[in-house]
Order: sequence, then C-alpha cells, then structure tokens
Amino acid sequence: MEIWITAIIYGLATSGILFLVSLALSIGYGLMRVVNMEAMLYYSFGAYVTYTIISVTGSFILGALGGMVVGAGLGLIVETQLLRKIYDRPMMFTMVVTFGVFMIGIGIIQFVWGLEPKPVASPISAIVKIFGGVQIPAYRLLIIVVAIAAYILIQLMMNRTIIGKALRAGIDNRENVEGLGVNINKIFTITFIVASAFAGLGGALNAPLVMVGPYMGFDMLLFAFITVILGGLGSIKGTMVAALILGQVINVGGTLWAPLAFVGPFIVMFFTILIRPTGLFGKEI
Amino acid sequence: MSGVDMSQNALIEVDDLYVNYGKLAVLFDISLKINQSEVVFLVGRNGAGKTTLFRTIAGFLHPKEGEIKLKGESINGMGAYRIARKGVKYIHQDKQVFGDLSVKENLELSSYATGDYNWEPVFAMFPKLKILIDRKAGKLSGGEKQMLLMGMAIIGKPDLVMMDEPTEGLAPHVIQDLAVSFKEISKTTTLFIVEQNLPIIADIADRVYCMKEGKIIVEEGCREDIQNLCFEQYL
Amino acid sequence: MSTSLIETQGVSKIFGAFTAVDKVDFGIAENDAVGIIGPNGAGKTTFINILTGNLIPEEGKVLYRGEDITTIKIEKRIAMGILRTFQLVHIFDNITVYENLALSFYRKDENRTVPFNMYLVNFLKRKKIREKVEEALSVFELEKKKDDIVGNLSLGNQKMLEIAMAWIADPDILILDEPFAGISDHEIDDILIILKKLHHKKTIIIVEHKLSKLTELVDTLCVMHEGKVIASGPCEETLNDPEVRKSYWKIEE
Amino acid sequence: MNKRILSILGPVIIIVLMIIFRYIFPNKITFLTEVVIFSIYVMGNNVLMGYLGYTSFGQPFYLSTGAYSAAIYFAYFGGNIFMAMLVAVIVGFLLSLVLAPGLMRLKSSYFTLINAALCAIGVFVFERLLIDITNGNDGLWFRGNMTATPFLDVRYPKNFFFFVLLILLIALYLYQKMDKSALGISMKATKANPEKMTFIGYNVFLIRSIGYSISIMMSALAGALYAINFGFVNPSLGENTRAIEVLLATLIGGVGSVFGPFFGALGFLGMKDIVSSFMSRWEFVVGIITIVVLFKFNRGIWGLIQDGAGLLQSRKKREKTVKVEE
Repeated sequence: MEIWITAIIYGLATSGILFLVSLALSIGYGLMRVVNMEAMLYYSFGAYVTYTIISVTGSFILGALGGMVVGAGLGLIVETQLLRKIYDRPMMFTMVVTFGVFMIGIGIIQFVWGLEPKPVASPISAIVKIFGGVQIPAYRLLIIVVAIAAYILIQLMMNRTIIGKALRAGIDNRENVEGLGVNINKIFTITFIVASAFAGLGGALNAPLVMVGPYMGFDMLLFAFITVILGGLGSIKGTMVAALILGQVINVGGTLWAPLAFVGPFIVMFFTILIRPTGLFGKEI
Repeated sequence: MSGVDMSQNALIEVDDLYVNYGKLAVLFDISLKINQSEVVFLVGRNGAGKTTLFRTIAGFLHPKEGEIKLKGESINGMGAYRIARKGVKYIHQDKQVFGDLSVKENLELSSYATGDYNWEPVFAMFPKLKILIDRKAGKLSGGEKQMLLMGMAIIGKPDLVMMDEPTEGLAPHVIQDLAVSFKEISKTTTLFIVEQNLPIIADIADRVYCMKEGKIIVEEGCREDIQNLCFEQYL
Repeated sequence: MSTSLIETQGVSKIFGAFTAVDKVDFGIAENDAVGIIGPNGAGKTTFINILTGNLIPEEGKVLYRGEDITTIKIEKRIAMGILRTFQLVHIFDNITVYENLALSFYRKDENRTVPFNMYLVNFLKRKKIREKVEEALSVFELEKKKDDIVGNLSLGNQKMLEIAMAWIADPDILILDEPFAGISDHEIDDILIILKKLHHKKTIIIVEHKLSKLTELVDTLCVMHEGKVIASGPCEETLNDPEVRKSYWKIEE
Repeated sequence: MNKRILSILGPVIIIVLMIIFRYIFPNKITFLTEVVIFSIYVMGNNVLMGYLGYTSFGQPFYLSTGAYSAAIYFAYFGGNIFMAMLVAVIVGFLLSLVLAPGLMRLKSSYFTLINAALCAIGVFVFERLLIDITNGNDGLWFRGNMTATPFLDVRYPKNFFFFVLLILLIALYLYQKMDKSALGISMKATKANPEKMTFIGYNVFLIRSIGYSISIMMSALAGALYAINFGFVNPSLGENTRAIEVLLATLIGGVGSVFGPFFGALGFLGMKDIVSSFMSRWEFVVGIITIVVLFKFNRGIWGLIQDGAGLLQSRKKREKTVKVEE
C-alpha cells in the first residue's frame, strides 16, 4: 500500500515538472501556431543557472529565481527576434528553424559549462510522514505546491488581468483585438515570457532530481511533446490534465513494471492520438 | 470619376490605391476622401471589394500602390493597432465579438487599448448593454452584438468609425433602432459604412461611393440626389 | 424533370443552427449550361459541395442519370464524371503545366486511384497521354506555358489550367465555382471564349458573381438566397423577377 | 537541354566523381563510403520531405531498425550479406505497413512529433527491452560471422566502397525513374494540394503510404549498409539528436530534387569532417548551419548547380529558376 501512495505522490511531482516545462511549447503553439522546439532551452538554462548560482552563493532560492529570470530573458529574445517573424511560414520551416536554435543553445551550454553532467544537491533533505507512516521527501511536496501555485497564477492571469483577457480574445480572433487598438504582439510577448520563466523554474526544480547535463533538454523535450500532444496543442488546461495523467503513468506504471516508466507515456499518447487526432483538449489545426 | 479635392478638413484621403491578395488583384485605382463629421456610405455588390478597402484603411492589408492619409499624415504600412489608436475604429462584418469573454470584459478590452474608462456614453446610447453586462458575448443576439461592437468602437472618442454591413441579418425593428444610433454617433464621430439597406442610406448619408469589381464607379455628394437616386443600377 | 442529367430533390444542409441549403430542387439537362448566382452566404458553394459529394445533405436526394447518388463518395462521383473547379485555384503549383494535365488525364484514362503500376515508366512520354495533353494545351491556349512551373503562372492562366484539368478528364458534368473571381476583364474574356467552345458539348454548372459575363454564356440562371432557390429560368426573365430584385439587390418596389 | 543532359548523365557523373575522389584521397575511403551510405539515407528522407511534404524527426529510428535487422541476422542466423540487406528492407517494409495507417492520416506537425517519439521508443527497445538479443549499450558485434561474397569480397573496406557505389548507382537510377513516373508526380502533387488530388480522383492516403514505405525501406537499407560497414551496431545510431543530421543534409542538398540528397550528404559530412577536426562537439555549428541554410540558401546545392547550368545557357532561364524560389 505504502509503495502506491509514494508512487502517486512522486507522480504528482513529476506532473508538476512536466506542466511547468510544457507550458512554453503549448503557449507557443496556441499563440503563434509555431511548434517551438527550442522551448526546452529555457528548461536547460534554468537548471544550469541554478547550478551555477548554488555553487557560488549556496542559496537554492536565489538559484531558482536566477533560473526563472534567465528562462524569461531567453524567451523574450527568441520570441521577439525569431518566432514573431516566422509564424506565418510553413510548419516544417518553423520546426526545423527552432530545432536549429535548440542545437545552438546546446552548443552554448557545452561551451560555458562543458560536457560533464553536474550534480545539484537537494535543498531540502527532510522527510515528511503522511497517511500514518508513508515517507515522502519534503522536496517533492514542494514541487507539487509550486506547480499548483504556477497553475493558479497562470489561470488568474488568463481570467483576471486585462492581459489575459486580451490574450483569450487574441487567440479567438487576433485581428479584432488589434482593431481595438491593442498591441497584440506585446501581449503575446509578455505571455511567452511568463511561460519561459515557468520552464526555467521547471529546470531549477528538476535540477536536484536529475543530473544537469547538456542533453537534459533533449530528454525532457520528448516528454514535453507527449504532454502537449496528449493535452492538445495550445490548451493550458489540456497541458495540465495531460501532465497529471503522465505523472501517474510514469510513476505508478513504473512501479507496476519498470519499463512502463519510459514506454507508458508513448503508449498513452499513441492511443489518444488514434482516437482523438488533436489530443484531449486540442482544437482543429 | 471626379478628382479628390484637397480641402483642409479631410479626415481620410485615399489616393490611387491598388491592393492585392497574393496574386489576386482586388482593388484598382481607388481614390476617395472623407471629411470630418460626415456620414459616408459605400455600396456595391458582394465581391466588389468593399471589405478589402475597409481592411486596407484599418491597416490589416497593405496597399501595393497608392497612399492613405489620416489627417494629412500617411498611415501606409502602419500596424492596425496604431491606426486604431490614432482614432480609426473598424467594426467587422459578421458581428464578431469575443464570444468567450463577457460584455464587461469586451468593453474593458476596448478601454484598455484607448485608456478611456468612461462607459457612460456607451450606456447612454445602448442602455441594454448595462443590463447584459455579465452575459457572455457569444450568447448575445445579433442586434445586441452589433450594439456591443458599436459601444466598444465609440470608447476613446474615435475620429472615424468604419462599419461593415452593420444591419445585415437583423430584424427590421432592430435596424430602425440602430439607424437612430448611427445618427447619434454621427454627431460626434465621422462614419464610414458599408450598407445594402437603401432606406438608411437615403435617410442619413452625406455622401455615397459605389464600388464595382474593385473600382469606385460613382461618387454622389448631393443630399437631394442621394435621396432620389436609384442605386440599384450600381448594385 | 425526368430528362435531367443531375438533379436534386429537396436537399437541405444544416450546420448547427444554420440552414445553409434549404430544400433545394434543381435540375440540369444534358449539355445545358446553368449559372447559379446569389449573394455571399446564400448557400451556392454548399449546394455544389452537395452535388460533388464533399457534403452529405441532411435531407433530400441527389439523382444522377436517374440513379440516387446522395451518399456516394467523392471518388465514385469523379469516376462517374462529375468534376469541379474551386473558387480559389486548386492546382499543383510545384510541378509543370504539362504534368498537371497529364496527372488529371492519367486518372481518367487508367481509372486507377493509385498510380503504382507505372512505377518505372516515364508516363509523361506515352503517346496517348502526350496527344491528349497537347490537345488540351491548344484548346486552352497554354502551349507556350507547357513546361513552366505552375506556381509562376499568372492567376488567369492558373484558372485556365484548372478548367483544362477538369476538361481533359472528359467529365459529363463540369462544375465551375467562381471561375472569374480575382482576374482581369481581359483574362475573363479569354476564358469565356474557351467556355463558349464547350457550350452545348458539355453539361456546365457555373457559380459566379459577375453577372454581365455569366449571361453571355449560360441559357438558364438559378438565383439562390438564404439557402433557397428563389427563381430559375431563362436569364432575362429571372433577373427581372421581383423576388430576385428584392433579395439579391435589396430593391423594394 | 543542359538540365536534361545533367539528369541523364547524373548518376554516372556522381559515380565517376566518387571513384576519382577515391584515388585522389586514398586515406579518405571510410569517409567516402559513409557519404555514399548517407546519400541513400538522405534519399529516403527526401521522399518524405521533398515529395510528400512530411518532416520527420524520427528518421534515425528507421535507420537503426534496418541496422539491427541486419545485425541480428548476422549474429544469430547467417552470414550472407545480400540476405542481411534483404532482411533489413523487408523489416522496413513490414514496419511501414504497421505504421502507415496511423501516421499517414496525421497532420504534418503531429507526424513530426510522433516520429520523434517513435525514435525514442526505438532507442529504448534496442537498448533495454531487447537487451538479451542486442547486448544493450555494448553493441552487437558480428564482423566474424559475415561470409565472403563472390567476385568482390565486400568485407574489405576498399571493395565495400565499390559495392555501395553500385548500390547507389542503382538507387539513383530508380529514384530518377520514380521522379518522372506517375507515382513521383502524384506524390509531389499530393504535397502541393492533397485536396485537389482527391478531386481529380486519386487516393491520397495510399499514395502517401507508398511514399512513406519507400522512404522507410531506403532508410532501412542504409542502416543495413552501416551495419555491414562497421561490423557492429549500437543504440546510438538511432538517437533523437541525430534526427537533425539527415534533415539538414536534405536541406543542404536541395529538397525534392533527385540528385540533391547526394550533394547534401557530401556537403554535410564534408562540413562535419572539417569542423570536427578542430571542435570536439559541434551542435552549435549544426544549429547555425541549419538556420543559415533555411533562411539564405533554401534551394540547396542542387539548386545552385541548376542555376549555374542555367547561367551557361541563357539569362532568361535563370530568371525563371529564381522566380520558383519566391
């Protein structure tokens, strides 16, 4: 019994990371109809910056903040300098270009931090006992809390702020929003920055759980893809639901039969796509 | 066609405009002028290029040749949102409100863009909107949507409001109400309207342009002539 | 209307709460030419989509040579000889004019939906195909453009090619969706001259806005408004119909 | 006329060029062999990308499927090199039969992403799931099991080079036939406008499936040749990170052309050879080349060659080819 509760809670933590890192992919598609392969750079850079700041200052909080800032900064540069200019090009073109950007980013990481994977120590080593004796590392619970906070934050942003309203209107009909006098490009940029900051945060939070290496973005890219495909490209709610499902598939499935931790998500995605070619919450492209 | 005279109070001037959709040439050699506080109508059969002309003036399409001036300043190639902020509002055909947002949120968006949060003039003109304020805009009737769109357009006191077929598909009594609103708005704002409803045109038009197959074929500026003129030959 | 080549009996197509085509009865005799006019949103394109099988109507029947084809798929209807062109040109802009035509003719000639048997033979040089394509090129006056990549042609030529592609497959019914949209008067006249050559040799249905040009070509007009056919008959008569004047031109009398 | 001569003599010129290279740079024979094998791989990808308009981030999966099929045959069943190639192609064909019904219905973006996922699954399968058969990360070694072939013993690198050249010649010849056949033209037409294809009465799904099948079989063949060349196979052949290589080579060569893939392979591997001589990791360079090629050089090397041929002929024709680009 305990083993299952542990798996479920670990699954929620995985979901949290998946949700944070997939947001930039999902939003990039929802706003600009661009499958932005480079989205995982914000994640990798977030993790690396966290590693560097921790090794200099020793503070994980500073590190995570730094990861967010760097993620956001990269998002700003990529969105304004690249994505905005290519969003009306064919899908193939944008995918290969953004993949090229991703490769350049990996190259930069290799120049700056080298090829060796870097370990990051967990900032909280405490173990929390819940449900009468199930031992869960407090750090996993922290990730869950942060992810929930991020989801609430982004929902508040979408529903309560004028930017979110303009954004929802803009996804609905970009031209009419512009016609009112709203600079929709600016709104999109702000949203994209928020999403890339979350990806940076995802990298920071995941750093203590995995080795920080040049190819960590690649490994995550696949899972992020599966998350957004399963949830439906462009839907925030879908991304969240898909992250929840996949977190459980990876951890509970992995407990059942170890290879499921890796293959499970793919299987779930394939069957979903066969039944609903646009994912759970996606709209027709 | 008569040339465009260069009087001082021209709000919008369009000179020798050519517009293409990709390879498709849609507008040919369009010249027109709208003066301050006029009510100008644009008529023509479907596919004549009226909507394209509107979209070009509003900045959604960029001309291949020719020039558009707003108060003497060229707005060629300017982004649509900047033109809107300069005081040119464009209400699309098909009454496209943001269906996902409430009436209030729709109005907020317009206020956000213009910085004008005074909704009193809107509610004075369309009291019904005040009642419907929390309704999702997608659930409004056609007439109510048009009211909302006009309300959103007059926030920020624009110089020019362009409306594309505002009365299309509406019941006759709703059209009558809207016609009253047109007159009301025209007291403070210049109007440029695409319309197929001839009685409304006869009632309030200062000037009428007729388009056919991408060209302006007739300009009629005399009130009496407008009332008596039978436009059917151009439709 | 038993002599009709294709006819519809009370077909309706409903999109959600919107009735795009409302109980339309329509018929066209063999080798006739009919023009369908009506304002935007009148349901013209939806109606021809029902004829060609893109859409299956909610009610009513489509009869072709007296046979019910209401639910028959697009591919089968093409094999039966119902071909169409599109409002926005639908051609293959990455290959040459010759290849476009050859591809269309090959389908008709071999009656195969997958051209796999020809894998290793340069089918473009086969005598039968070459002769037929040359003929089409001369009928549609595209000889000089033969080896040009289609994407580089003018829009008028592209429209011409699209009609040629339909013609070369020798259909029994040719459905043209706004063939004159977006091209110059001069190019329209060129297309008209060619279409007139086909007059009374092919059954033609044309959807068009440009009335003045249309009346030169067709004998019968059919006016649609809000999903209904409100008038049909010889051109002059139809255009002076009070109902048409009211709803198509918004003229109250 | 120039174009026509080029396309008739093309395969021959390429082969002669390669043989000349082989004697000018005798110590580069491994490199030249790799160029030839990679060309076949790129040709496979070009069918997807240039003819069908699908971008796949999963080509390494098909490559490693072919390689492992050949390797498993060598390790456990027999030593005949032709048999190994045949097995790889058949496995590729069967794989395409299984996958085509699902993949060929997808929109282009989903196709790309699902292929990337397939690629990851492939690595997992070969590295962990079949570890008892494939030896996982250690790789499967089988050089000793290969038996000699008659006439030309291809177990020796210098003979193998001529052997793969022969295969490339055949492949190029068939490829060129395909390009001008009804199938090739209908694939290009499907890329341009699938809806119209339906409306002149073709079965778009089947045309796409055939193209997909050809692509996979060519990738699998290239995989088998890699396996024979190296004498062992390991999972790194199928890694996702390498998906960009084949895409980039296709782009560099010129998408959708018959001879583009060869020049793409040559250009790409040549660049890789030069760069890696002074830089151990070269993702950065690959990324920059990708972007430069896409934005500034989108007709590829073959496009340049065509322009050059056009220049010789007349100015007018050159203007035409430039126009295509727009």
